[in-house]
Amino acid sequence: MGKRTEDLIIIENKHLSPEFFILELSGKDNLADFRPGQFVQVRVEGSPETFLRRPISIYDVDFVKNTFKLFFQIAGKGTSVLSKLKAGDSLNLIYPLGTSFTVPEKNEKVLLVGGGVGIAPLLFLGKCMNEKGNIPDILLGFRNSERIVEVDQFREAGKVFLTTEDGSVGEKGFVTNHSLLLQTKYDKIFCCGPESMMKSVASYCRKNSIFCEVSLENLMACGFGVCLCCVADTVRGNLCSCIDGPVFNLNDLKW
Amino acid sequence: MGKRTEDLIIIENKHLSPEFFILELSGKDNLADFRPGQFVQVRVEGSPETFLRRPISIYDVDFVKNTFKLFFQIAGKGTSVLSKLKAGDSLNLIYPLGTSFTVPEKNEKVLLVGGGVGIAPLLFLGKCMNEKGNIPDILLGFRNSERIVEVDQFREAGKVFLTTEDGSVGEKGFVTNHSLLLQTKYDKIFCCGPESMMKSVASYCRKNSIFCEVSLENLMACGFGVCLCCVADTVRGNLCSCIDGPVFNLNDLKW
Amino acid sequence: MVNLGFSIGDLYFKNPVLTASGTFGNGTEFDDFFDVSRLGGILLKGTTLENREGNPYPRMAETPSGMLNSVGLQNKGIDYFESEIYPKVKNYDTNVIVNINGSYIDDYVSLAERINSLENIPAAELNISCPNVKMGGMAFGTNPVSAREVIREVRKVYRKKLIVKLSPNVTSIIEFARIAEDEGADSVSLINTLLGMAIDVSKMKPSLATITGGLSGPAVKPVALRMVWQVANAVKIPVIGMGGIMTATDALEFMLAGASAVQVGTASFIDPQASVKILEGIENFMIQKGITDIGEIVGFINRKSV
Amino acid sequence: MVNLGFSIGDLYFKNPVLTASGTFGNGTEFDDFFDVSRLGGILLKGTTLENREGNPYPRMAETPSGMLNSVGLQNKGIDYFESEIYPKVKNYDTNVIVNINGSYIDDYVSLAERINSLENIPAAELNISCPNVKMGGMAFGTNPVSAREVIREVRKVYRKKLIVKLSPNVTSIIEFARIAEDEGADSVSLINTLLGMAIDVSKMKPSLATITGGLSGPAVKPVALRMVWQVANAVKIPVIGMGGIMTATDALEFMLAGASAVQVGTASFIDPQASVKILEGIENFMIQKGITDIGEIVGFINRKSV
Ligand SMILES: Cc1cc2nc3c(=O)[nH]c(=O)nc-3n(C[C@H](O)[C@H](O)[C@H](O)COP(=O)(O)OP(=O)(O)OC[C@H]3O[C@@H](n4cnc5c(N)ncnc54)[C@H](O)[C@@H]3O)c2cc1C
Ligand SMILES: Cc1cc2nc3c(=O)[nH]c(=O)nc-3n(C[C@H](O)[C@H](O)[C@H](O)COP(=O)(O)OP(=O)(O)OC[C@H]3O[C@@H](n4cnc5c(N)ncnc54)[C@H](O)[C@@H]3O)c2cc1C
Ligand SMILES: Cc1cc2nc3c(=O)[nH]c(=O)nc-3n(C[C@H](O)[C@H](O)[C@H](O)COP(=O)(O)O)c2cc1C
Ligand SMILES: Cc1cc2nc3c(=O)[nH]c(=O)nc-3n(C[C@H](O)[C@H](O)[C@H](O)COP(=O)(O)O)c2cc1C
Ligand code: FES
Ligand code: FES
Repeated sequence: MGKRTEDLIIIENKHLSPEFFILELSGKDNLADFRPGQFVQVRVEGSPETFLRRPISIYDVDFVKNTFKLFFQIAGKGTSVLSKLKAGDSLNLIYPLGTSFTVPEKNEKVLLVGGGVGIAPLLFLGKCMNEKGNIPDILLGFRNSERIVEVDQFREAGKVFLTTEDGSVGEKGFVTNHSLLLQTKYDKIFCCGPESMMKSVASYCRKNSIFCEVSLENLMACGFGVCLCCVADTVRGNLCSCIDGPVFNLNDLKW
Repeated sequence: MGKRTEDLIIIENKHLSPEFFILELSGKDNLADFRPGQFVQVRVEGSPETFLRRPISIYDVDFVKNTFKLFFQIAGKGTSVLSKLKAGDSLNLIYPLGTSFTVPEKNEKVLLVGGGVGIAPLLFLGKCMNEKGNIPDILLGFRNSERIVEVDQFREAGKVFLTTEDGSVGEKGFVTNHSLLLQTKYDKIFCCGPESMMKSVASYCRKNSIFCEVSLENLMACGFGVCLCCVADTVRGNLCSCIDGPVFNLNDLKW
Repeated sequence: MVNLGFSIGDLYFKNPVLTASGTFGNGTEFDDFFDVSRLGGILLKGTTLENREGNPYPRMAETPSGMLNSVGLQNKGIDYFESEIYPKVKNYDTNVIVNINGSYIDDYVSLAERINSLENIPAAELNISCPNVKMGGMAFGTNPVSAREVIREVRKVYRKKLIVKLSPNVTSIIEFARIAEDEGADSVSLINTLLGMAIDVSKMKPSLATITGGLSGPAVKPVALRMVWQVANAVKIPVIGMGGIMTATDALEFMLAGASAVQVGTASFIDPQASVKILEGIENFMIQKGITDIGEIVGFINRKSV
Repeated sequence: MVNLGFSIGDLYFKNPVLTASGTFGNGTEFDDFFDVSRLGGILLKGTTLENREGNPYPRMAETPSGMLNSVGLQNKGIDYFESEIYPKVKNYDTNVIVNINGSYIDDYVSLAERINSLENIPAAELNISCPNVKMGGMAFGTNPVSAREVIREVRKVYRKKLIVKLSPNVTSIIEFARIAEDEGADSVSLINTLLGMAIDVSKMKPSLATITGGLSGPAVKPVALRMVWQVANAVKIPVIGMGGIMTATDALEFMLAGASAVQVGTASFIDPQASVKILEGIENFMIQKGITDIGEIVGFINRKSV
């Protein structure tokens, strides 16, 4: 189908917490071309402060109902306007955008690592793995117990382990300190979250020669490769994180 | 009380037609200082196209319930956003602003002339006259029968005569052609509407030496006399239509 | 408590939030809305020697995140100012500053002399950047030779604090800031409005009677901020920044870039209390960040290797 | 049917809606969204002789009704352009124009020679106004002497249509437009971005790695429109207007002010179909107003006593 821009109807805007929301959208065309790790560019109407679109990952896709979900956190004006949308409202999107995770084969030992709202692109990845018969381990890090969301959804896709910075649930500390990484030797790690988290996962993977893909959240103006604002510094020079990413193989990044 | 800026709660947003609306607002302080002809400056939230406030006349005041109404027409982005507000929403206003009509005494023969949405400031004037025991004639002009609104409200304040440009209701043609003006000799005429209408009423009054006050709708930035953008060309030089107006005596204008 | 004060030479301002000339009337229009004396200073509307009617209506057009005006220095002249306005504003417990304008150098000089003798006016802002007058105004502020001349002549007669208000409609605003400093100005303020234009497409004619006008509001903020940053790194006298400041965050951008103080302009049209809210916001920011002296913020990005 | 065509010399454009360099990639990125050949022309992203990596990230900041960028002419150089991009774009049924850039005059000249020999590139836009490069770019476009020199030298070797893209960061853009006309440019395009800046107050540091960047989007429209109006009244060659055009109404403002054509820039980021929607909107406006030839609109406000 290729990239397209469309007004989609909101089926539900689920308030998980004062900060976290899930928007479910009714697809227009077939969504068969959606890949895990890809994102959409959302037009935020009614806000003088949001001139540009806002990039949000594809969280979950229901190919039968032909719907998909966006999982987001209020970060500023744009996401705050999104949080107030209601079922029946429409949302203008450009989609699907960007590269996707390389979905692992059945017998690879895989860990998905997500931090905060960075867990977003991993659920769809997990589900795509399940279809190939692979059940990943999933390590999710949150600031504290109040910020833990959507864990049940992830449990459907794999075996979930938790960390919180304050130790209120799961192991205490950052994801890279989790005992899992000492116990298990993974073939592949897929990661999305705050940059500091991704960088420490990356250095763990480098040290242990583990295949690793990360999803960057660089600032974007267009989202489809024409403004060159979203570049990541890679071994092949500056590459756009909206078309050559957001998913990059660690080997390509100068981390 | 003086000018103030406040968030007021909307009690009702009545859709009179696809174009015309009445917003009823709950007053915070006492509204006793409101005068007919005065206006409010409305902050339109949620619209990237409305940077400045929008001036709207005070349409009606209920001193008992401590509420007041704004009567408006969709003219562009700002008024279109206003048209979508709902009971319970809040609206930020600066008010009350501007000069007021000189409320006539009991035994003066008075005509109020309004055109289109320009009828707005005349209802409150009529009611203030009623309190002094004066029942004005009220001549209202509309484009066509579909645009006739609020006539019943005006009937409570005086004897209403109608014109439409297409003659579908009332007399055909512009207000200044109405037979009323041939039959009756008025002491005072108060007028608000499109500039062309006000100018022809003005020239009628000049010719017949009738006291006349008009309410101008000059473009405004501030609304309280500090930007000097809203000037009217008067015999005393450029005067601000937001503090020296919007109500001007015809003798002051260079029309 | 945090220290918000700053000085231009020996003139102390209790806080760095001032109002921009032409957007704050004579101050008195704001008495209904808040206690004007809480501000660091107020700049009264542009004053000329003689009475001026300004430009014809329409004088205003709304633009994306901004507005154009072509008021053209409408004011009743210095005589009226002395007899009617000065008595009302002289007792504000803040620095009351007059914005002075002219068509010829002599006008500026005569006006400066008049203002000089008004006891409770501790400073004057020399406006050589008004884009809305046929003579003088921006013509002075975009030509280095005449800019130098008018500042020099005014400096000769004006003995209080002289602030020179710079035009952004130039290739190098640094050049003009340096001229002001060279010629003994105590401070520079910037930016005045950017020369702009709008057309009413449905009527197929210009929105303003004068065709062009001055652009102000948030739209100009990035340009204003860049210029303030350039100037703050080029001169030693205090820089007063303005252009599109709506919130405390906006004001802090200017101060981080090197402005010792800010002026709030168009924002006051939308919220008459904008200036005092910005003041409160700056104070809150300092408390939150544990900054005790506003001086630590001024030019912060230029000191740190950021 | 309405006539939308216009010409630069003998180069015909089927309609006046072009895209702005650096905001339309190589055109091919838009193939998914609409038929690029419907436009009057497309301006490809800024090209240099050699491969360039551009400036470090972050390169973008959102501002009120606009954005700052500091991309800094990232591109793979002319060799790559010839071998990889040209084959893909040469068959678009529209005027495909290359935006040429350099650090030294020789770079511009060599590049112009290379572009000259590409059969399906009927015009080049000489960018002497990029604010985001350390050498060349805006330095040429803000200095009348070097502006004249680079245009003259390029004109000597470049035999197709030469469009000179002007910088708005000058005191008098008319001066530069006249220089371009004098030196034989076939057209001028304006405006490039205004030099601006933003600061992330919570992090207390500049939003862009390069501190300053170029401001584009609706925020700049009033300034752009004023400059286009000034230039259209000062030169005889066709003027291509741009700066903040989001809608057909915006585009019509520029044409009423005197632009023969427009370029759509930042708008394409927000709506990839913006340019073609603007084209449709212009057509509808003409039908509604009963205007049969787009030429009647161009400079309308300058002809009528309005
Ligand atoms: C490929 C990609 C996928 C993303 N997926 C998700 C997701 O699934 N769920 C989610 O909640 N968020 C996601 N983000 C981040 C999301 O785009 C930002 O939180 C959002 O743009 C903030 O907009 P705002 O108007 O609410 O905040 P603003 O007021 O604009 O800014 C608030 C904070 O967010 C940061 N921010 C602003 N714009 C961006 C941007 N374009 N990209 C990254 N950070 C930004 C700012 O630096 C600032 O610190 C993703 C970002 C990218 C690039
Ligand atoms: C003192 C005063 C009292 C008014 N009272 C009423 C009232 O009671 N009811 C009502 O419906 N309207 C009233 N108006 C007009 C009303 O202010 C405008 O219709 C409104 O501002 C248009 O805003 P918008 O965003 O919807 O339209 P825009 O998109 O801004 O503009 C649409 C059209 O409205 C005109 N317009 C825009 N701003 C103003 C302005 N500030 N003043 C006048 N015209 C403007 C424009 O020139 C344009 O032609 C009054 C105006 C004034 C000055
Ligand atoms: C309506 C209006 C009138 C102005 N009049 C003057 C003036 O008389 N003297 C002056 O120096 N600046 C004048 N200015 C410019 C402002 O003082 C200020 O420099 C400019 O508006 C930028 O700041 P802002 O974006 O915060 O408004 C005026 C601005 C506006 C909007
Ligand atoms: C991200 C970005 C990159 C740009 N790159 C170039 C460029 O390579 N060459 C050029 O001449 N102009 C470049 N420009 C300027 C635009 O072509 C245009 O002049 C400017 O953005 C104003 O138009 P707009 O407001 O419609 O975007 C760039 C603008 C942006 C936003
Ligand atoms: S966001 Fe524009 S190129 Fe990536
Ligand atoms: S609207 Fe500002 S002075 Fe009247």
